[in-house]
Amino acid sequence: MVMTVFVVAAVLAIVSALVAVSHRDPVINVLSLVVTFFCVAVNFALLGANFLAAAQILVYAGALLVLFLFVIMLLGAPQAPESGLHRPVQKTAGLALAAIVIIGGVLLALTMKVLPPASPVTGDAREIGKAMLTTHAFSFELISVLLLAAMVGALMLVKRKH
Amino acid sequence: MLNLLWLVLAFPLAGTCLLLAGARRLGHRATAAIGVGSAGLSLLVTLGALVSYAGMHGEVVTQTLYRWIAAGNFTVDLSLRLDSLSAVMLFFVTVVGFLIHVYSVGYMHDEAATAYARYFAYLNLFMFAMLTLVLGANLLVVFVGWEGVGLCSYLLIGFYFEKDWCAAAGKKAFIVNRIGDFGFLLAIVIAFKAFGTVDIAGLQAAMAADPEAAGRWATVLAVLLFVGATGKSAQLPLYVWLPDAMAGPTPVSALIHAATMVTAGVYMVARTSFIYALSPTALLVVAVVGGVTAVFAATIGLAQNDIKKVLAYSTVSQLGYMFLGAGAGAFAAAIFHVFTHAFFKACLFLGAGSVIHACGGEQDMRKMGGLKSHMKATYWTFLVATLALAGIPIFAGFFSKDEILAKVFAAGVGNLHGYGTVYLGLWGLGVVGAFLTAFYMFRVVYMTFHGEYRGSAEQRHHLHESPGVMVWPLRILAGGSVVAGLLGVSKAMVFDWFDSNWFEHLLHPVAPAVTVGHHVSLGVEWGLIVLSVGVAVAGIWLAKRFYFGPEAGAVPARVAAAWPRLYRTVANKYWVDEIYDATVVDGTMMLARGSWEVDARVVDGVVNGTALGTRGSAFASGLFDLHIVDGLVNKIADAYQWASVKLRRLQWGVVQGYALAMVVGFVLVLAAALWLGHAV
Amino acid sequence: MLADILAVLPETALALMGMVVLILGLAKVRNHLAVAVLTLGSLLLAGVLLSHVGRAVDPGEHFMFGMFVLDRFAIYFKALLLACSFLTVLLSIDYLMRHDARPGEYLALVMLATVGMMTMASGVHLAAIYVGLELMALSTYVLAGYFRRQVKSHEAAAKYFVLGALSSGILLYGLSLLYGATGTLELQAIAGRLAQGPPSAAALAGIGLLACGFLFKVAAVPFHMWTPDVYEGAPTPITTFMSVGPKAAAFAIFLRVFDGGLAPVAESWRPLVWGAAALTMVWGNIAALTQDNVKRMLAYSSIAHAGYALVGLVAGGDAGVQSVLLYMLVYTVTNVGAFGLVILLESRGYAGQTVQDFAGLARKQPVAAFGMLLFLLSLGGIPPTAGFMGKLYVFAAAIRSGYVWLVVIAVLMSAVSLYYYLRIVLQMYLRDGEGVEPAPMVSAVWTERALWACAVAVLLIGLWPGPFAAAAAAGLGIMPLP
Amino acid sequence: MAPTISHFVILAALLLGIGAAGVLLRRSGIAILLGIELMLNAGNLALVAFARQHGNLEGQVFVFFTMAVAAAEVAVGLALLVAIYRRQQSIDVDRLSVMRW
Amino acid sequence: MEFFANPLNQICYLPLLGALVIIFFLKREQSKAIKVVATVTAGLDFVISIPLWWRYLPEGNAFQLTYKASWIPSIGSSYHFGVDGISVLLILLTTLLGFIAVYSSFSAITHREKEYYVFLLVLQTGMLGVFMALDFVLFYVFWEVMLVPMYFLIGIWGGPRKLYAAIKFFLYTLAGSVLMLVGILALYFYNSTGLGAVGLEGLGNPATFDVPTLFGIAGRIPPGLQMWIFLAFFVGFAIKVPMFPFHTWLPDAHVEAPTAGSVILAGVLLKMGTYGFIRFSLPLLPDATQKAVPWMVGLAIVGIIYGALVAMAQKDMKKLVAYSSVSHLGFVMLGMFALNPSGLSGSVLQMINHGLSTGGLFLLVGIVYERRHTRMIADYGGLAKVMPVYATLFMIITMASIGLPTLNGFVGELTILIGAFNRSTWWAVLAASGIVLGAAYMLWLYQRVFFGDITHEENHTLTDVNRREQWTLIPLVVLCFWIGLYPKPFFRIMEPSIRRVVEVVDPGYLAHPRLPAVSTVPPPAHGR
Repeated sequence: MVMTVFVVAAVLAIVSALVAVSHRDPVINVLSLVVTFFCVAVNFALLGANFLAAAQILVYAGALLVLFLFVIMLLGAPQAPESGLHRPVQKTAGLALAAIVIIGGVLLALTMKVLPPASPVTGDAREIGKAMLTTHAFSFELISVLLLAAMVGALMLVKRKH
Repeated sequence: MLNLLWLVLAFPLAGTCLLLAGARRLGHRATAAIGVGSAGLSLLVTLGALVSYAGMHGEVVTQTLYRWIAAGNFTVDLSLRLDSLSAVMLFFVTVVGFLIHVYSVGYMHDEAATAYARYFAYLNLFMFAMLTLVLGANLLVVFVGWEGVGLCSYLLIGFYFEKDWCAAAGKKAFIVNRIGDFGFLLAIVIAFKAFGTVDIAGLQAAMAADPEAAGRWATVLAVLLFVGATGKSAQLPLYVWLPDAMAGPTPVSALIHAATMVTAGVYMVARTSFIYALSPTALLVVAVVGGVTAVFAATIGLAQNDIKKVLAYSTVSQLGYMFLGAGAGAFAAAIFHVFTHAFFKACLFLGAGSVIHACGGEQDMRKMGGLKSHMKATYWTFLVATLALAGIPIFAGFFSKDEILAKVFAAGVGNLHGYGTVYLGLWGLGVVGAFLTAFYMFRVVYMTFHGEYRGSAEQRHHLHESPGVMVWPLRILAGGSVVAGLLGVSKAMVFDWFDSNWFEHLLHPVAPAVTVGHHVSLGVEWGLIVLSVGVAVAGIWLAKRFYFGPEAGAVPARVAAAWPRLYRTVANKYWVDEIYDATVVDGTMMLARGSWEVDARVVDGVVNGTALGTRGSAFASGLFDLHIVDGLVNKIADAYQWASVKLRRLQWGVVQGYALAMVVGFVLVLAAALWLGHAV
Repeated sequence: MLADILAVLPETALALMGMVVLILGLAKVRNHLAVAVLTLGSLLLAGVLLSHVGRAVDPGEHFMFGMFVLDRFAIYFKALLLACSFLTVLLSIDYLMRHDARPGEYLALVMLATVGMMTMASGVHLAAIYVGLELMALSTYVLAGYFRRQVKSHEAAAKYFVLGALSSGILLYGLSLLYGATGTLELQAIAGRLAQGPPSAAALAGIGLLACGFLFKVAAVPFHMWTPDVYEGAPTPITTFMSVGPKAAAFAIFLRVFDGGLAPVAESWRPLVWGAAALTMVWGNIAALTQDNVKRMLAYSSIAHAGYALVGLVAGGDAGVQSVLLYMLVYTVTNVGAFGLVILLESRGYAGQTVQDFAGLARKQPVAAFGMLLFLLSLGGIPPTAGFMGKLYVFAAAIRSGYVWLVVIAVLMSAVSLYYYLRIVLQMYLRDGEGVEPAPMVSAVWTERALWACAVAVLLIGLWPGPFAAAAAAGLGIMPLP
Repeated sequence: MAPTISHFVILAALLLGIGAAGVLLRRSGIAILLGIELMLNAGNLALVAFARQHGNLEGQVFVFFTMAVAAAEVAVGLALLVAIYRRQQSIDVDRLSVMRW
Repeated sequence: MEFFANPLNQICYLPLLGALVIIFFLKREQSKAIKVVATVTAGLDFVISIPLWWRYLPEGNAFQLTYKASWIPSIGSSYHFGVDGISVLLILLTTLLGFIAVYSSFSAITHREKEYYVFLLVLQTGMLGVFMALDFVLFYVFWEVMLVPMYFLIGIWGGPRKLYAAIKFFLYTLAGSVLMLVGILALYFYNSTGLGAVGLEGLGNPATFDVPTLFGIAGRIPPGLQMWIFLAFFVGFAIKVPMFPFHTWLPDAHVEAPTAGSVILAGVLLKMGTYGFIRFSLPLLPDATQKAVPWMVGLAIVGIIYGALVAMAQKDMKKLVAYSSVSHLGFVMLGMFALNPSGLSGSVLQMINHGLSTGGLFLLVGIVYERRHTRMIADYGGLAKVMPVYATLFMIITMASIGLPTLNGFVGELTILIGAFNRSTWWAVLAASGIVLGAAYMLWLYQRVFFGDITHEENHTLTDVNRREQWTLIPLVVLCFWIGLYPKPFFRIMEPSIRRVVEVVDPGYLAHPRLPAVSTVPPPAHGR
């Protein structure tokens, strides 16, 4: 049962990921990416990281999707000028490298000790929250600064004139 | 008095300094006063020293001025040595030197003040150097004088430096000498290495103390020293500079290139006779070179028309005799000839000088003749000196030359070191040389003083006897040419009544002859004497036949016509100069240019390539291509440039290109990490 | 708890002051200078706090639940980083005035970036390090693109962003692999796990990717390609900042992670870094040889210098670490000086873009020319400048560890490097530049101050390296080691 | 049977590769951003998987941070895209090649 | 303060002080004042350096007048100054030539005077430091410091190809010295901690760069390591000397540099290479030195003959003199690697001689160059007529340079030959042949420049040397004669230091010197 869910999610994730990076229409890209994220969230759930699964859906499927679409609309949904023909080296090399990365990654994964999942840690909100406000409080605070910086930066970059 | 010996050197040196310093201000009189004065003073000191030396019976006086060099265990003192040998040299060097100073006062009088001063400065410097050479107590001090006289002859030959060939001659003299000195220097070094000293006395002692080592090193030392001697004393093959040296003022030729400097070689051989005595080979070499040179130079002398050139070649030939004698082990005889030769050859040169003076600088005998009537004194003195050189009895040359020939003959008959036949052959050469000498010298006399004057009209008007300041030295030297020989009359000539060869006795302690067991009988000796006089007379007669009377010069012309090639060869001195130029000089220059090319192209090239890198090479090839014709450099350099440009081209601006490179990097690093990890 | 707050006080203060500056900027405060001075002040404040806190807390202790240490190493680097930012701000003031840009966000971002770098310096937990790194990175992306009017500025930002994001993605994956292999992200624990046995493939892969991520930050070959473009395109003060600050911070984590957490498997990564170092030195120097654009040339030179510093990392051990610390200091003052002079010349109306623009500077601007000479010699490592001492220590450390050939490469390359440094000198002194004296656009008093500081430092370190070497030596060996 | 850790890691690797491919191949700035997001997500997935394996929370917490980071990056990236688009009416990264060599 | 109480510090930093005065208190326009300050400084420096002549006591310690202060304690490098017999002589040479260089530049340098004199003075500080430093780091610092001003001297005031020459000089020497640095470090770590990865155990002594201290371990360095260090040093020093294959920077630098530059370059800079060998390579690496002897001597002899030949082919006076330097320094190296007292003292003396004679020659060439702005030999001829005094001086210096007895060159060359001969006959023979060539090219030069008719109109109006020019040359001439006639004091000063070197590099030599070598081997096959 779990297996089937995993397989479905995985396959869906891969397919949609392929679409997300390959399709001409940015809107399609974004939407299929969301599908991928959703499937990843499913995987999180399967791994017992419930809170993360939720966060994934909220942050990615929610915030990022909106942000992307918003920008795409802002730029008038530009059709990416895909020809790629006039840079064959880039194309072949890129594909080759991607393949190598994948194969390498897979082989690497296979070398790992396939021990059955240890005592499933319940990554529910309480646990995570506690960890975040105690052990990782520092990083947590730092994240806030980071977000501030990102915000300011984004603002600065898009401001029309100063 | 003897402890004032250093004054002998001091006076000329002081004179030099004064003259150089004051070259701008001094007038002719002052210059002459200083120049001659310093020479005179050192003559006086010499005489005083000799007088007091005569008192002590031929032992060696050394005077150390100070410790000159002390490097590691190599120590040399600056010390002087007075023994009978150096005494003899000292005597005639100062005497002749002084006379020639005097003579120069008149001869050089037309020079500008500064040139005049420079001339006397150099002359004094020469005196200083020559006396250092003579008095040096160790090889190094001798070498100092040795080089010094070389320098002075260089300066004085090049005295008329406006004339290019004079300067060239000067350079030639110096460099040829330098080649000889190279041998001398090596000899010194070897001597030090082998015996730990360069002091003459010390060397002698050391060699006596260690015969084994002495035997091993003697030949090397002797030969190297002789190489030096050939350079200085103009022997084959290094004689070429001396004839050219005639470019200098005539008094200089007389002093340096006839009387004193050129005999330094002979002196040095005698000085180190104790080394030669140990090496038959070296002696043979000396004898052969001497003998061959004697005849070789004489033959060249036959066909020269420049009066000074003839004298020059006769000097070379006479020097040959001296070495012949030394080579036969008769060092005393050699020095004796040096002694006499100093007088008559100086006299000849000065006579020639006065002739040239009279003819307004003309040196070609074909444009002279009949001068006898115009310049009596010169003629008679010249004649006397000629007779002396030709070896006519009573005159100095006769005794000394005959002594040498006799000794060589003895060596031949006595089969010295088993080289008897060789020595006999050399003796034969000597006799032939005597004949030639007589011939070409009287050729000179007849062509110059007899017959009709062949010069231009207005030269004829200026013909005049030289002033007293020039004539008196001639007279004195002529006198010397007569009496000097009496010091060394061989026993045979006085029918063994008493041992009349005072000279040999004088030198025996310092330069003992290498004696032969066998003794030549009185009759044979007289036979030799008669023979040598005979050939001399024959030479004179032949000269008279050829160059005297109505059809003077006709016969030689016919001879020349008969054997043109032979004549040209002789007249052109066997083309030795040309050959040297073609081989040695050009060879060196080619080598030099070659290595310069190598330097500019290859050695530097590699550097430009590697060190400077890219722009360096562009930069270099911009500024430096004129030298780097070779492609090598540019190739290496371009390699750098190429690399740099390529590396930058990889930076082609497309961000995804960079990304690609990065990912490649990731993959590589990953692979490497895994591989290394498992290698660990 | 109090100790924790105390320990992070400098960062906190800086972050808060950053927000203040930001607000002032948004509030359209007319007096830009005041804002700038406030920034300087807050950087100083952070420094002062750092010195006091550093004395107050116990170097060995871990704060914030083991996220954060304040050992000498961290203090040294934080001081250095604060200095970088301080100098950058000094250089920026006149620049901003000239381009009448509002400094608020700009300065705020510089400060936030500094916060990020400082946390990198003292993070001992990969999560904290990663976040700090991202904070620094994001701020610099934006700063690189600060001048929207210049197309180059944007391009620089875009390139930097794309490649930076890529590398951070890889870095993240590496982290996760490492986590997978060891089950922890805390350096000391990682070291403990790795010490137990031969590293698993996952660990090795993680280490490799980690190395890639760091090498990217220090701009080492083959992850250097962003450098020339970004340095050229970014506003020069930011270029200066990027060439020293993030690089130093990156070296800080490089040392802490590799010589600390990954020390047990040093044998597996040292050769990697060896290769990277050699490649970086050769590539950087040779590529610079034919570079006419001064900023790009300096970019390549800074790549090469990363290579020299990596030599120190390869050498390892106390000597190695010390040499890197000293080298970073030397490199900072020198490089800031060099770039600062380019800025100064720009502000005095010289082009200062290509090498030829320096022609005859010695006649027109003797002092500036001499300063440039000083900094270039220091970059080339000619005594009696700081550069020589830095190199001396690095090479010494490497030879001590026996990496003689690496050092031979290094010294030869440093000789080669002199060629392109001298090209500028040659223009300044040996060529008589023609053309009239341009009139100074604006006063560059702040820039000059920064430059004087750097010049003095360069000479001081060069002539009297003792104290500085001692300071570097003080920042040793307290890193978490098993 | 239940999926093991390596299943998840394999999936992560695939996503990583696909994301990398997107970064390397697509010329539209947006696509590149998406690729990067994919790569980050791959990392996240791996982290969570390992967290499960090791039975501790560190991985999960870290994932939470990386999400934030990703979001921030997207924000900045998009802003940059907008700015560039304003300048040259295109988000084709190939046109960002003024500076080279 | 006692830092400046030490005479060495005074001598070393006085020029720097002068430079600073010029920089800060004088304007570009005040050329007169600048010259005065520069000359006074240099002159004063020479004056205060003279007392070294008697303040250094040959029979005293190895290094005297030392000043030692902590400098970089962390790596055991200290600020350590001190002199022995060899460096005393070189220091005196440096200060003298430094003064002459400044004094001779008045009319030669007309633009950018301020910078010029500043660089000249800084250069002098650098050179003096090299000869005084007894700490490797300190030595290296000075060694490189003096590259920079020289680079400018050549590059700014040089001839047409100055830029090329300057950069060539700089990179060439730098490349050499960085490798030397590697050698220094290897030595340093062998003494202390050893070289980790190459698995070389150190001696475990406290880490130090102090030269006298390191002398202590000279014998204990394994031959292999010695070879490598020697190699590293060799590259650094041989380039500076310059020895045969590494000499090509020299002609360019010499030819393009301004007169004063050439004087300093030939007079002092080249000596740094030879000084480096005798100060570091020999005493620190005896075994390697012994092994290297054949190679070094080979290069030296090639340099002697090759340099002479190339000189002969030159059309440019300065280039000719430059190549003659290659030849002369060949002699220096030959004497040095004879590794016996006579050879070494000869080579040290020859360093001084070369400084005097070649320095003089460059000055002389500079004099006519100022008047005619050409260095081509063909452009001259017959100068003896218009410039008699000049001709005389030139003659004396020429003779000094070709080693005429009673002049300095002879003493040096002879002593070197003695030393060389003591090792091998053929070295001496080949080297001596170089003397002949030397005479050839120098006299040929002299003849072409001074004799013959005046071929160029401009030369008719040449003025003879003026008072200032005379005074730049007279000291050199006097010294040439002094050394030629009474070199003993010089030998006396260097003797003990040289003995120390020999004791290390050829132990037991002094015990039973192979001299006089009435030994077993027949002459040709002799030598080792």
